[in-house]
Amino acid sequence: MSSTNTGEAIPPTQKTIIITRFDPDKDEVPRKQEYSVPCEDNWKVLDAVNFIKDELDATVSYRWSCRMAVCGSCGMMVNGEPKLTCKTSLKEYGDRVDIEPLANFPIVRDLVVELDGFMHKFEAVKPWIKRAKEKAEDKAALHDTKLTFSQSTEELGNFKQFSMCINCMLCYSACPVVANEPDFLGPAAIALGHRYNMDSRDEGNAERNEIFRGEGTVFSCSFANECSEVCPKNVDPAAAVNQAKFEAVIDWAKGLVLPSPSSGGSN
Amino acid sequence: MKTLLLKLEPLIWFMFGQGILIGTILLTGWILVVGVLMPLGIVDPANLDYMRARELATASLFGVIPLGQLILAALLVLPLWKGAHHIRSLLVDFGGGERDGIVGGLLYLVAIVGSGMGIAAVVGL
Amino acid sequence: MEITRHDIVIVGGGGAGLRAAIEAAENNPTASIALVSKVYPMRSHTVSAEGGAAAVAREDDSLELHGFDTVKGSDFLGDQDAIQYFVQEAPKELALLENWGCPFSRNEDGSVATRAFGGMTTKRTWYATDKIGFHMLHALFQQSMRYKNIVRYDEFFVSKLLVDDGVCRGVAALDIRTGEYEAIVGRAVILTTGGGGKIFPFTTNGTIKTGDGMALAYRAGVPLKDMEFVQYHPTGLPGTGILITEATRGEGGYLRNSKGERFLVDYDYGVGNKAELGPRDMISRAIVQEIEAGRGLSGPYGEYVHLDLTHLGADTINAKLPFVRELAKTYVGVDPVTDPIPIRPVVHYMMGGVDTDIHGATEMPGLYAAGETACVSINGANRLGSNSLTECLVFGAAAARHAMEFSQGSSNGSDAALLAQVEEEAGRVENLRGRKKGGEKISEIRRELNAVMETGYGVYRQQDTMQAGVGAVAQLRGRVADLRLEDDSKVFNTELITALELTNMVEVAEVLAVSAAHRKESRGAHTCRDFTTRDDENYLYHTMANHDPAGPRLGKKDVVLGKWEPEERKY
Amino acid sequence: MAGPAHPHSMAPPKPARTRAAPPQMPSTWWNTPRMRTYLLFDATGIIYLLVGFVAIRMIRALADGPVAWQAAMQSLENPMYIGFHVLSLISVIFVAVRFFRLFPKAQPPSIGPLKPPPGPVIHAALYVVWIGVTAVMSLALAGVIF
Repeated sequence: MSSTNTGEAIPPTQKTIIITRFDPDKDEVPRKQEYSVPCEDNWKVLDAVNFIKDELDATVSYRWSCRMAVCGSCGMMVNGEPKLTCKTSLKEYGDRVDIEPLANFPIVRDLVVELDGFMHKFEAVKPWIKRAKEKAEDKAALHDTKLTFSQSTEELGNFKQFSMCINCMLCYSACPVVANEPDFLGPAAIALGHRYNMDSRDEGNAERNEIFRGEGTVFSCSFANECSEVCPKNVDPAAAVNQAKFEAVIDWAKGLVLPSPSSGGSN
Repeated sequence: MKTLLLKLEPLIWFMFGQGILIGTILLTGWILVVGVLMPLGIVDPANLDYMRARELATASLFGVIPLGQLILAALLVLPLWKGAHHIRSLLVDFGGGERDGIVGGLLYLVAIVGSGMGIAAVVGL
Repeated sequence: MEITRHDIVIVGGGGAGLRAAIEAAENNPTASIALVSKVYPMRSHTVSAEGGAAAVAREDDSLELHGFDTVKGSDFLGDQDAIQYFVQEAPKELALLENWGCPFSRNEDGSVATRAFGGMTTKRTWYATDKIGFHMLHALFQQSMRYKNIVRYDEFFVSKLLVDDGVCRGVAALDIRTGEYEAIVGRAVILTTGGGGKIFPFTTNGTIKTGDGMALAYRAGVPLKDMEFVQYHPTGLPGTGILITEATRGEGGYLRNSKGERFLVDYDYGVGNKAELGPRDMISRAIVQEIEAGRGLSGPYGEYVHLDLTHLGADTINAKLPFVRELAKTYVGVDPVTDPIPIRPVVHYMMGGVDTDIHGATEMPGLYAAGETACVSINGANRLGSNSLTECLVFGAAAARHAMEFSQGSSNGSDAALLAQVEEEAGRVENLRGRKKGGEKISEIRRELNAVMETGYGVYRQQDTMQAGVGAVAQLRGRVADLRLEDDSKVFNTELITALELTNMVEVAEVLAVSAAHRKESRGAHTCRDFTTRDDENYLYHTMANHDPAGPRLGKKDVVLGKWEPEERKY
Repeated sequence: MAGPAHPHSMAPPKPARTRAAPPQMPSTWWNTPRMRTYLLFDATGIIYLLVGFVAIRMIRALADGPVAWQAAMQSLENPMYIGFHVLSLISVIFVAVRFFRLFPKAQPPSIGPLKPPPGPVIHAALYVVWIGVTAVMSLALAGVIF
């Protein structure tokens, strides 16, 4: 029984939660299963799914952990839209809530999807600080005794928004290009690469831009802007991808004018 | 084909960008007057008779910069690149991922041919 | 049955696990490091840390001061040699984290900014607005991707440590995705699986914090230390238990009771002029006393008090505490810029854990531990805010260095013996899968366990409820062996995983219950109504709990004292 | 309309350990208002291509002399052309509105030392340029100015 802040109790409302079920060893094709759940007024969609798991049907499988929209495990399609179920209030929906696994991902089981494809793209953009010089002779860049790099608040502001991605993959479910071009790097991976490109401490731009222009190129993005619409942390991956395009064009043009020495070598 | 496209993507996207930005800005006036108002008679087509059209088309700034022809070239060429690029992504969005290489190549070929014709026509004025 | 061999096996992909993997991979490029985690590393609960990480940074600060604050915060139960090592390594570790890309908030001169935190005499908590855990975990995870010799086993559940003639040589891991068991073998194992907050009903911890590492070590015969000390963070949202960072008070937020009084100033709760920035155990006790004195507010999820940030203004809140604002609006429908946030003390951290020395080594050769799972004991009876993340880095790296050293010197042990243990474990778990004949329901036992722990081991404890709790948990331990499981599928059987986690939770809870019941004094987070004073003569020692089928056997371990003599803890 | 989503998009580099071809929910991403607007936005590509070629035809006629130009202008009065150009006008405006809304987002935080102006400023500038150029061109073509 929950209540508004003024205290009077709001009775739970009965809702039908439709969950997509699929067990690779038993089902040929995913099937829908309906559960009737007494939903408290302030419940999130995840609370309803947890109620089903605890009380009604323990065989439902799904991923979740922090329930405070910061770990990114509980992304699912709710009534056709990719959502973080721990952050989406049940009140926004009528009495039928259809929960499916994330679109554009192979299904492992019930609401659990295959992440290896995403992780592979994630690692492909070399998401780490790359320094031209190794640490030892890099001392000049470090901030006097504290061995940290010096970075102004403004420099931090250039990439901060893109560093807020919690890898919940909702943008991959919303992106039409991901649906049709399997090797497209995808919004989150490009946003992460761009985050490092924009970090004043990183010197790996050239290498990452080469990756951005290679297989699964950033130019496959057709700026549907859906990824930024569904992003629960307003990372704005669409901005990152299109800024990455802009950088890639400049880099490409520079490459024509002054062929730069290949910058391979340091990993 | 796909690898060739991959190499030229930055240039293609740049042309698309000019196409959608400058193309849209230039096209609006042209379509409004030449395409809609004059044929409907709201604006008298005589205002754009042969002499007037040539005068505009070959107008130049300080006798040096062929402004008329430059704007005309942009108006003819740039929209083709926006068109080709967007049709390509439309086809990809409808499940055309695998054939994207060929389809994309053909569309850009159309844009190149169109650009050639446009520039030839403008230069020939 | 697959067996894969590595140099070392790290269990747990959070702050400590990733830091250990990086340290081992960086120093030994040819070594193969297995990183086994039951969730993808970026989902580890480190992600939800908000406040910051402590390390000496400012000129007006010193290792000495940070050390003393930590010892005093630990109510003199922390080992002072470990604390000395910890404060000395802390700045280097946080600087490394910054070099790896962690977006720390900055001062005007470009150096890393620091903020005030509970129990700290000077500002030494490095922060990234209010999402340090998230940024640290992602920086570490992305940095770990650089090393090709780190082999990740994502979504593998480790249910047993493999011990071969007294030496820990790997783990039996269940691949959640296929339901098959694998023997992941190495010449050393590091446990970095975090704490066990989910044994309590109202906790900031995520659902994956089920004390797996502690239970693994305990079942393997390694003692658990100081398990009775559970930290209640003063400010958690009622109902969900979501953490509202101490940084809100570090930036100047006030705690107010139902009459709007700043009770930490208007009444004497032993925090002196530090008021809202007192140590966590004292502030949590103050809040409970305010509520018991009838000056709390009541709501659908019990009594609470107000955390008032309205005087900080929208700019400060948006610049320094954006996540707090988002959480308050999303989960309690309150905008902290205009209204106070309802908060009440919530289980947050377990000071206790697997007993390790300063190098992260446990009594069992080849077995190491680091982070919240371990109890090096720099936290003693109460951890100071923002020391935990730094502890993960410092002792994650230390454990990795010493584990690699140990692994280079030791032999492989026989694969056959290890495989036999894994086969046996696989058989045991296979019987559990879809076990229809059981009579107990997972959610029922979890609810009962939570209720027992809430009543017996809250902010205020007393002998009778604790003794009753010991009996109740022991009874639950018997019942958890008779679970009824509905799901007999092989692929991603989360019910089976939850059952294994529940077993770990009950075992960890029993150790906590027995350890708490025996400590007849009030020290740090362990506060008894019937033994209100700290008794250094009889209880200045670490509680050791060893596994025994009949129930945990308690022992003692001396506290390593040093330059700071135990004194009365006054702020 | 759209075929089922690509069976293996986001397929893992090594085959999924559960089954050779794990199924995937048929995604009907295109039938939401935002996505329909986006698809329409892309569909205007056809209009741009055709308008471009019509304009090329007109200018080639201009190059061929007064008779050809007059015939070309005459041909535009055919209702089919008028319909097409009205549709083109709507398309161009629709493209401008959506593209100008998204354009500020694609600006890099800094181009060398320069900082692009904040979003709304760019947004307003785009509209001013668009309307300004359209006005000047229309008046010029209509013979009012120049």
